[in-house]
Amino acid sequence: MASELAFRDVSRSFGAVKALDGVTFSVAEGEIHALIGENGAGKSTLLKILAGIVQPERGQLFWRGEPLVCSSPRQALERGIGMVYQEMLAFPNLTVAGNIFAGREITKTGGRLDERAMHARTKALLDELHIPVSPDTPMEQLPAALSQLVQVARALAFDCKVLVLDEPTTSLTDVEVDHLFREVRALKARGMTVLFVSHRIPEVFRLCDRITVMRDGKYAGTFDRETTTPDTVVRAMVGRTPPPRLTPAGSAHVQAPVRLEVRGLGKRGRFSDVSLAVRKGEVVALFGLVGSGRSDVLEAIFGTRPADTGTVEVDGAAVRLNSARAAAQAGLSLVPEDRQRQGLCFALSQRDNIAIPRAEKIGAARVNRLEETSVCDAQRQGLNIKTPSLDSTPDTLSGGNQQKVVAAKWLATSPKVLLLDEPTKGVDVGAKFEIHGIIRREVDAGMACLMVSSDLPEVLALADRILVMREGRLQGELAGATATDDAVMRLATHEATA
Amino acid sequence: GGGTDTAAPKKLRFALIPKSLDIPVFNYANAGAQRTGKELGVEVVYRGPDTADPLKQKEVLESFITQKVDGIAISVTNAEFLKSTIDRAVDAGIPVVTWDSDAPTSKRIAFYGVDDFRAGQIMGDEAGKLLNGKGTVAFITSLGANNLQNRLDGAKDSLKKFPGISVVETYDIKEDSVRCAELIATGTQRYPNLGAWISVGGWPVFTQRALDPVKPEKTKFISFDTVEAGPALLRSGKVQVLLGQKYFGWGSESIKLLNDIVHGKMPSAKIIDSGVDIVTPANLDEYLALFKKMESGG
Amino acid sequence: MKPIWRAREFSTILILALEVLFFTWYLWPAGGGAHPFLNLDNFLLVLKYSSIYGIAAVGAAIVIIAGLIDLAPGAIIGLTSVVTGYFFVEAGWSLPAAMIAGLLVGVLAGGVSAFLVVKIGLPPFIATLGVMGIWRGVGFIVTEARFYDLSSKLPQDWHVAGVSVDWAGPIIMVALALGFHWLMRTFQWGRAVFAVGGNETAALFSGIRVGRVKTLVYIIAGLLASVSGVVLAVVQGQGKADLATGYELDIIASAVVGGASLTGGRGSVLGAVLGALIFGVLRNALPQIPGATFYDRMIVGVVVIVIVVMDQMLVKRSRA
Amino acid sequence: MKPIWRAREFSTILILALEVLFFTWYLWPAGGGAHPFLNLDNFLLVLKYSSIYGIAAVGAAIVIIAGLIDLAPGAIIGLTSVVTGYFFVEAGWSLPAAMIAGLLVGVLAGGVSAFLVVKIGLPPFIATLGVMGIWRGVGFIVTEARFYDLSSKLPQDWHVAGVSVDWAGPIIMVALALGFHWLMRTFQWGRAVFAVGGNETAALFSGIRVGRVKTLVYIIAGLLASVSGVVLAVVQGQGKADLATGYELDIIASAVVGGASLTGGRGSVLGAVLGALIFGVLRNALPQIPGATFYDRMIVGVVVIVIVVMDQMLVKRSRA
Ligand SMILES: Nc1ncnc2c1ncn2[C@@H]1O[C@H](COP(=O)(O)OP(=O)(O)OP(=O)(O)O)[C@@H](O)[C@H]1O
Ligand SMILES: Nc1ncnc2c1ncn2[C@@H]1O[C@H](COP(=O)(O)OP(=O)(O)OP(=O)(O)O)[C@@H](O)[C@H]1O
Ligand SMILES: [Mg+2]
Ligand SMILES: [Mg+2]
Repeated sequence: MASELAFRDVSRSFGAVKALDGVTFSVAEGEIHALIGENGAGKSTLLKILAGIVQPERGQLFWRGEPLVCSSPRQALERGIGMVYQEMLAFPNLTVAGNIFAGREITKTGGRLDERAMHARTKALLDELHIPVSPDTPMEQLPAALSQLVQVARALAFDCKVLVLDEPTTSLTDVEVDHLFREVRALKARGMTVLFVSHRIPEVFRLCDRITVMRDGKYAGTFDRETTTPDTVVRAMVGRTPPPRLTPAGSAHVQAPVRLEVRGLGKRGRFSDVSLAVRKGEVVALFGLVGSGRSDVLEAIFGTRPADTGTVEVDGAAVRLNSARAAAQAGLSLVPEDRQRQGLCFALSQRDNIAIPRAEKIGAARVNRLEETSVCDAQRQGLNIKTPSLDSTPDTLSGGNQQKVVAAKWLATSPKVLLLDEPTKGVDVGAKFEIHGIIRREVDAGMACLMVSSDLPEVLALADRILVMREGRLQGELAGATATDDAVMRLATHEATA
Repeated sequence: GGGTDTAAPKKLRFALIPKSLDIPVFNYANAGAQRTGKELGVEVVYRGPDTADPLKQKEVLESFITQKVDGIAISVTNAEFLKSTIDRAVDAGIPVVTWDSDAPTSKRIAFYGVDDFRAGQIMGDEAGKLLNGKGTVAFITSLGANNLQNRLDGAKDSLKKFPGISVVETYDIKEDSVRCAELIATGTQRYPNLGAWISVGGWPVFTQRALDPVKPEKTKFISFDTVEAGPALLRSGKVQVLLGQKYFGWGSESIKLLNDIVHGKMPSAKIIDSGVDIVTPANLDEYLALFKKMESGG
Repeated sequence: MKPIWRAREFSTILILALEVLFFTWYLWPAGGGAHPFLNLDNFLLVLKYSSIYGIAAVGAAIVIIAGLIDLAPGAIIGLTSVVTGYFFVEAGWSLPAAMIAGLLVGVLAGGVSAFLVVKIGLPPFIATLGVMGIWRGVGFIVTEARFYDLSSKLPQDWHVAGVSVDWAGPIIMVALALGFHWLMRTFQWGRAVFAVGGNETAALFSGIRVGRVKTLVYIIAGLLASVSGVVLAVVQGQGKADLATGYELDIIASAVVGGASLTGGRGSVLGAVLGALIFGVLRNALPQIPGATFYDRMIVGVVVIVIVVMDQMLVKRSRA
Repeated sequence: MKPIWRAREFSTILILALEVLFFTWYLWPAGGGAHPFLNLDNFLLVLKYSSIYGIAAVGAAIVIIAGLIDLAPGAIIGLTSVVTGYFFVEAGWSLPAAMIAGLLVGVLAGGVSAFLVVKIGLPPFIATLGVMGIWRGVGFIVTEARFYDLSSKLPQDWHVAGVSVDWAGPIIMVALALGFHWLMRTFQWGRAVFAVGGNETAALFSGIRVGRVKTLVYIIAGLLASVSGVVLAVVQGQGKADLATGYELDIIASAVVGGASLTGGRGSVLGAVLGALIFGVLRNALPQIPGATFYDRMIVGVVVIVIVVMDQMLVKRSRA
């Protein structure tokens, strides 16, 4: 096999952390190559080296046998390496078309922008990917998942030799993923080499030809999709056999008291007539396609994007609809979808990030460092947050570990009702199970949980009941045996019920 | 336009423009002008830039020209800067007189006030006398203002007569009276045996505190302006000489001049020297009595 | 193409119009006669003085759109007037040559700011604050706190191609505003400025030469400030180090009132000029109100707030 | 606990120490005799005048940490001195009563800024720029550009409990700095300020009352500015509307030199006071260099830049 792109003995450390340690492997021309590994294994760092953002301390990259040096993103782009970053890198002030072409605008003579051409090209691209967005929409108005899709579209808009996709699917459901994969395969057919990172193993098997596994900054093997199994790959990734999945407790909670009661919630143009109840000890999932209004509903309940109509009650007491603070005091907690914008404060230490919601909740006046240290350390262990020190800022963490810090923030508050919006986005398989275990434990101790997740297997594994949304309306409820892949997807996409 | 309508007995409207609204002594000019205005039955509009910014002053001046007031009395921040505009006003038939600070090369009809260079010379002479012709002097000024520069030049000029006197420093307080107090303190640190301070503006006598570090037995103090804390400082011996200007006269005389000009009576001279009041502990009571009379409208 | 009332500048224009209407009404001469505010001479006056802020505000808007800030324009205006004055009056150069020397001041000054921000990585606020002190200081050192009188070497009542030199400022302001508006809206470079201000990291990762964009932005801002300084020196006839002291805040305020957001990525060059006119009308009209002498500052403060509130309401509405 | 040389303030202290050392060396008296810079009286002098900026800079640092900006402190200082002066001199109130009236000015002023930013949602820069104009204006309306001489009604060479009033400013500055440092570092409220400045949306989701935090931040900043104004009025003995004109930039610069980042979420109250001292030493020492009058603006500008560059190098090293 012709080795197009080769990493040879690539090493890089950040302070005491060895992010990459002598990584050597190669990617063949025209293949779709997956890169998997636990959170913090070094995947993003490796890809950032390829994209010219991080410089390796040792080792070299080769392209068709020639050494490849990218000392800046611009250089990498010029060499035909396009990348979709794990962290959102949108221009909130530009339109969707402006975002797609930022830095590589289509121009007429003299550097004048050819708006019409860019508009048309954007439109075509969005249609191919089935992204229901107008090219003129300001980027800041898009929800996280659509914004992620637009960035994928951005990478597809240009002819590059190597396309790098670092966790592009974290908040997409299978439907959007399918559209994306179709495009990626088309690119492959045109000879493009694709590097793909994901924590969703089934997805990896669906798309990729070969799979390279990384562990603790080291290369842990490359597998042919044809000849390997998910279990083998996961074992190579974590170094042991993963724990078994939880099975949902089923609908044994019908007698339990209702903790969260939502009646007739509506917001013009977004969603309408959403009524639901979550009982004590229950995990209810809200499933739907991207843009179906799930995040809107959660934020409306929490009060950060207030609804126009409807009521929310926690343990029978009405909650004010327009104040996050009131919601928090009533016992609601929301783990938001967008960890960079809504979840983390990058100027503060990880410890402070984790401790703040809890301190606000219990109304502490003084900062109790001792107590917080023990709380934070417990979270760190429970979620297996891979960090040299909780005193460092979150920007030194890998994406998945950042997400774990976000989850820790709210798990530490032990609320009455936990609202989760994509809580395990970008989290590796092992940690995902840990988080599920923690949620289960808290719920069994009396909490109620309403969860939004685009990861259908996760929803099926964790939820007692599944509410399906489409175009801002609840389409139905599935529980127990009726909750199957097919049934859920049919409700989420089916036209007949409309 | 109707602005020059002479048929109706229209009340005359004169503009009084100070260098800046935030310099306290100009209020006396306004007081004097308003009083005279009332006596003469004319309207006096007091307007100026809020800081001593020549450009903003020019804008105000031009604005009065387009408003076609009947006369303008202005204390000029920057003579060359305003020259052409003053000329334009005069050419347009609006008489202009200057007060406090002149624009000698312009077509202004008259100037009422003290020649800043001369006033500076007086300060230099007084310092020479106080120091008996030998010792060191430090100046306090605010860089950028032409009239202050002229006073400074005047003082330095007359100090040349005293070969035993040397100027150690010229401090720039940037129109900030707190900065002035700080510099007096710092300067005293640096030159503990300083012979005399000469301040070409009134900042040091806005408060009694600014002169705290000055030891009168070693260091003499001469300042422009007689406002607020000045008399008390003279009495306590911290200050030896203050130069008072004809604050009320700036306003009242200018308005009288304008009124005469409009009624066809040209002033006798282009430069009407108001003279300065050299206030020392000896004549302080006399001066204060006079000042009070002026203030209460006598 | 968006309809005109959707344009970001529309609300600023509306506010300016309201302001003019208000003063026209308020200052209506009681006994008939000429209107002291609503007349051509007075409009030229407003334009002439606004242009000093407005030209520099074009640069400030671009700087702010790029997510930066520049506190130096006031000092650059002052130093430019000094340098132009020096070469014209002292060194005896021809006026065009002296003007070019003045413009070079701005280019150089912008380059220094850019160097500190881009190469050394200083925060823009503090870097340009230091730079502001330096240029003011240089002006004082050159002049020793005196000034150059250009006016006496220039023709009285000077007309160029039949147009009074008083019109120079307004004409240059409008030309620059339109030119840079066009540049910012229809050229790749302008788009890059918006991108850098919107998300610097993303811009870098998109292959935009962020450092180069920022450098050019500061150089343009410096150049425009010195255009303003040259206009000041020539039209007003003086070169003095302390000219335009404190104007940096007024210039930034013009840009902000015109829609620039200090968080970067948003703003309008045309809006900045309109903002300068809004302040210019205030500076012109307030002194015409009898008895308001000591109220000026307060009124300006209140008006700034009212304008921004109105703008916010207008823009919100037009978005909905 | 971090070792002391890891603290954010360490680099600022080091720079201050270097500055003092430099001037001690540079101003060493040639012929022996008393050192004009290195003596106790002179240090009191530096402290006394730095305190006017330093007290307000504590507030500015908190504002900046919260991701906001405040251009009003200079105007608040001026108005406070006027109000204190008015009640003490004109209305004949007792000094403590007049001082309390002065402090209320700051609370009120801070409340107005907070209202505009939090309730109306104006951008902090332009809101406080407007507010700055308003308070300056009110000062002028009250005084009609005159001023109140408090000094004549206060004892000469005044000592309180055996300590000269000259020490009042420094003592208050140090007490406030330590107090607020403690508040910011050990209380949840202080951490909330950092969180709001670091990421407002995340703070909101964390249950922090963002609006309340901001409101309190502006009120504290206003109060501290008026503490500075009261000290000025009493120690300097004057109440004048244009006092502290333009100090807003110096106050912000003190906070920034002391480590506050205008993007929010980072900064130090102690650092802000150290920053004020760094400028204070400059203001004190430069005039002691003979003939520096024309050069001091430029030197201050250069020093600002040098300091920030040094700080950057020091902080980078200690992080690595
Ligand atoms: N800028 C940085 N400073 C310090 N440490 C860093 C930095 N960037 C990455 N690291 C560390 O390097 C290691 C590898 O990070 P990387 O982002 O490559 O992981 P990853 O495999 O992409 O993980 P994830 O699946 O969570 O995205 C992590 O331990 C991380 O903490
Ligand atoms: N196609 C679209 N164009 C513009 N804005 C959209 C579009 N779809 C959704 N939005 C905006 O995004 C916000 C959040 O959307 P929504 O709640 O539907 O997200 P979601 O169903 O959770 O999906 P996601 O996974 O993308 O967050 C909505 O308030 C809406 O304003
Ligand atoms: Mg990663
Ligand atoms: Mg969502």
